[in-house]
Amino acid sequence: MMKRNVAIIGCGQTKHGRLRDVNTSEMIAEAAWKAMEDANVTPDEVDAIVVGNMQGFGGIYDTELWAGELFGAPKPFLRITTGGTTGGSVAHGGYYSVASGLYDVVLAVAFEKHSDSKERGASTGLAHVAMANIFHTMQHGASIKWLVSLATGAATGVSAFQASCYMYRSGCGVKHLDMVAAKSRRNAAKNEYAHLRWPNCTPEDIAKTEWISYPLRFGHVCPASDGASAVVYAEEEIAKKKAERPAWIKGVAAYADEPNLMGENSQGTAITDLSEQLQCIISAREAYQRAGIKNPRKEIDMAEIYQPFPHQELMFSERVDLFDDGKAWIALEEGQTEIDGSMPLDPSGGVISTNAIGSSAMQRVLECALQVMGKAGKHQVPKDVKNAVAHGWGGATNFTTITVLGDSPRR
Amino acid sequence: MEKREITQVSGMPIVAGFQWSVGKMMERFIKSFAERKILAAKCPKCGYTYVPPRLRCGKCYTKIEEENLVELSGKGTLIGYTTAYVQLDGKGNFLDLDKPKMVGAIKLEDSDSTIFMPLGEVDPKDVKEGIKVEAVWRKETKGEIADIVYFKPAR
Amino acid sequence: MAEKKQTKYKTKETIATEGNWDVGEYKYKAWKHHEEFKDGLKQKKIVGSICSGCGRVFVPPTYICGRCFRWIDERIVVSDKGVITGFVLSTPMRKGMKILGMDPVEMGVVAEGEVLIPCLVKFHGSDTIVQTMLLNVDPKDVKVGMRVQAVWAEERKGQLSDLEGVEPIK
Amino acid sequence: MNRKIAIVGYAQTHHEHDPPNTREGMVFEAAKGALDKAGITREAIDTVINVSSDYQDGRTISNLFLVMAEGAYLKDESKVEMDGAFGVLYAMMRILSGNHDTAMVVGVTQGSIFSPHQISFYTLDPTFDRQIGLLNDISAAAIQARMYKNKHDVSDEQIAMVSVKNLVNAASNPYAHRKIPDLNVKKVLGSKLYYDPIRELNISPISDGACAVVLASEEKAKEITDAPVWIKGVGSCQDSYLRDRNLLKLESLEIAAKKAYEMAGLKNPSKEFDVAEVTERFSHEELMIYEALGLCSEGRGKILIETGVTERKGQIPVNPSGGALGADPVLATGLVRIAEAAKQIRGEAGKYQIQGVRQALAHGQTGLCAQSNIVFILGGEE
Repeated sequence: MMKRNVAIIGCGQTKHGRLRDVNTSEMIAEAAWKAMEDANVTPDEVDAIVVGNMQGFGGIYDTELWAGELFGAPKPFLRITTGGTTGGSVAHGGYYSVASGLYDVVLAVAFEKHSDSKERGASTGLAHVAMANIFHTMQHGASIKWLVSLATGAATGVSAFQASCYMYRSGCGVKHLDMVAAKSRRNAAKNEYAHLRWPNCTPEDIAKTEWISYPLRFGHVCPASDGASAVVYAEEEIAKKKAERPAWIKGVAAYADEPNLMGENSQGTAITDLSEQLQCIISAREAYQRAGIKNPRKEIDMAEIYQPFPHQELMFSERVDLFDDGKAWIALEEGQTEIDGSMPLDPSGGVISTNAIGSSAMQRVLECALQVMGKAGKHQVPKDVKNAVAHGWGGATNFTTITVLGDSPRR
Repeated sequence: MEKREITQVSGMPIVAGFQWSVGKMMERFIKSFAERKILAAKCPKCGYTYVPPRLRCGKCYTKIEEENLVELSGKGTLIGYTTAYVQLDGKGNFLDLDKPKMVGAIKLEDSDSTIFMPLGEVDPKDVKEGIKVEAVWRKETKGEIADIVYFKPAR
Repeated sequence: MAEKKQTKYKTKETIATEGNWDVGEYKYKAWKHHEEFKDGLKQKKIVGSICSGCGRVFVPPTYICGRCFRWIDERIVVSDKGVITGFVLSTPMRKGMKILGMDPVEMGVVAEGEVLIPCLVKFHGSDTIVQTMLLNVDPKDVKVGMRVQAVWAEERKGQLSDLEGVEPIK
Repeated sequence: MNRKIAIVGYAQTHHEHDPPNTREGMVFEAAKGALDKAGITREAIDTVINVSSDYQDGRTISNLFLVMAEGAYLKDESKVEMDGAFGVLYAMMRILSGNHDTAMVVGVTQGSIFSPHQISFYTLDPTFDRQIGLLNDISAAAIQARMYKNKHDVSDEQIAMVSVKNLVNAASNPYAHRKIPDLNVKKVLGSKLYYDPIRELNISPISDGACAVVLASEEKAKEITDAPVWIKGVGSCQDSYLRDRNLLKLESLEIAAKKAYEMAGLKNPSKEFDVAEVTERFSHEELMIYEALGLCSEGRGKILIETGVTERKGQIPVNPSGGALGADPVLATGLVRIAEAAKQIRGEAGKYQIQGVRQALAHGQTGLCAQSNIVFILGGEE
């Protein structure tokens, strides 16, 4: 069966940070309008809209029911939400909407407004992922000391444990986490939409920040941001008319594994090494196969990895087969993953610098599209970008979205 | 289907609180309540007039700026209503009201949106679609949504 | 020297409206897997479930095997010795530190200066990890792969706290 | 459509309020049941679409801990957080794209753990309507019902007839939650008044339940079953927000239905499908749905219910299964409508089977006053 070629023809995002001069619907509309203007389409040319965010953070259920008319109603809306990968799942929803042949032009917008939650950072939503499990465990007499140790030790949730798993598996040290965090902050300084921007930040700057809980420091971790990001998809003929260099979607995949750390109501779950990330390995293979990419390390020119915590840039760049298992820190030390390196990772500054959770995985796809289209401005990588891979993780590090973009449609 | 015994898991008294920034347009709208003024956003292109005001027209997608704000009279027409005999308590339970409350769908003069407001100083028997209503303000308005206490039939 | 500081993007404030979501009001339902697990702990046993399809062992007991897509009805007891597969070191606890609205040191739950070590333990015979606490160890020596054994409460009351944590096997 | 898609399996739990079952147990029961119905194993499924809601389940990332129970272990999985029928649309898109050949959609809601009416309140504009605090799905529907009654001179009795039809129909549906075989208009009008004119028996019950539907491409469907139910047409649309839309009509449902009819090649819809399973959260909504689907002209819904046109033995039976008034497991309700429509086509509807069903309509909705709607046209083998 001949698959329909689909491309991103327009990208739009708000500045990410603490956005208190807009309400949620205006924030979403701003990104949606910027994407439509970038794609030079009017709302009437848009056939359907895919939208998503992590509902518990903003306190609004199905925000598009209130916000929808600001950028398109009456029109078909589809809400897709999958935790941290929401932005990537919304991006896949937009792709599938056009690839299915049901629609020709589709707008996909993802967002989050953490500052609308009274609790500091993103704790409302994050703690709430496992709230039922915690209630259940406390009801069965778990000790207060255990609860306190979780709240202090694993405040950052699954990722805190995962960092130690990965450091054992790869042999990398805390200094490599400092290096990744510093690189992200420097790259973010070249990205006007990023939340935390620190020109010429060094690993030593990061090393001076307080520990949250070993091995993660405050300097390592992502902020809780407000922000929205959107892309416009089009089928092949329209894409060629609307954009001189569309970003073609060559392959998508989003596999799920057993939840890490715990199951429903804290039942056992058979994942012992949280850094294995089998679903990311499978998603990458499937997406490369659909994209017709045989050797990712040669054919992929850059990647946007979803890395709210620095060990994840190293870990997931290995799981998407850009480096050997456990060896990404060598490429980091050799500067391969710098913005001007042979395999730039997260030239946008990544999730360490900007994390509006619903929007983050969409930003990875959007940033790769900008790089392929040559429209990334100050943080455009110097090398020619023919193929790029956008990654997202979510859930209890058991969801992964992979999107492979390129400068030519699949034949 | 094998039945597996279940236990009820009761939550701990945790309430997630929210503080939604309303944005520039809504801030002007709410603050103008202090002077007992109701502002609406009139789309410069198609004229559709939104209350509360907004930054983009949903009918013709034109941008709406602060200079497109117009002041409404505070009078309107009742286009729909219901009498409430229960009220949600925020925890998911419907509590019986000792005295029924009226809720009205009101189209303010010179605006196209419908706003949903409590009705007061009225006997449910006399309420009919089409009657004229007007806003009743708190004695001491402070620029808050609660400044409008209810709408009552206009004299 | 270029501007050295980290900048955070933020805009002007506008007024905010408020609202609540009563997350504590949800009445969840669960199976009795923790009852089974607790009963085992009372007798110093680590109880799990074993899938008749793939033989994988889940601790605490799990009722559905996602691989074989079948109910798991058989139970099994696994060793109370195991290995650490992941851990975190908290910062030393100080009086006045507020955690979840509590002051743990003040309450005597933890000692002044104590480093809390949440960890992941894979008990021998189990295919899963149990998230508990690493006790009686110098934080400097903690590494993935350490061999540990269960630390049982003096007087076990059939509660999850009967398993206080794990400690290194000397 | 560049590829034909069929429904090859479906299953649902018995919908009740607060049954002794866990969320995970219901999902597993529905998913396993749908696979068994299709006669295939989990391995034959390429992609799984979960339909659940963070607010309904009280869990941020509501599909996280359901991966194993819904059969999505090491599968391409996503989640649609709207009525289950939208999940079928997304699963269809994934097969039509060519990336997948089979898909399973699994929807669940345990209404008893937190009131869906309270959750409907959270969809309001937080900067204004939510601060005034009067609106929720029932009070908004009551205002709509009043306006609709006045505009078209519809009586409370005529609206109550919808409840009587559906709750009597539900009595012969083993999966329905609320069954009142001896219901009559008087009893409906005697039930507890919430927001005038809406009473207890005008409102869909708060049910706990799950439903799963298995879809397959044409080639795969023919391997799996000799009674595939083809998806002939689908259309969806979302209306503007409550303050800026026409409450007297379900305009987005009109647009969705027109699109589905066009795709299915229906020239005279009300004559060309033999049964309809619609999602009526309130009795008056079913009358407005008749009009939006083009079964009659605007305001004439009351005539159809009064003259029995939509009864089981009527000309266009609507909700022989009892509809949402019979059972409303919120996000699974639209999926149940699709499963019930498929049952009618395969002649598997038992006591409420309509004779000679070749084409069926299924409808799902979400949002206050049915703001967002989706319509499917299903057909048996030609």
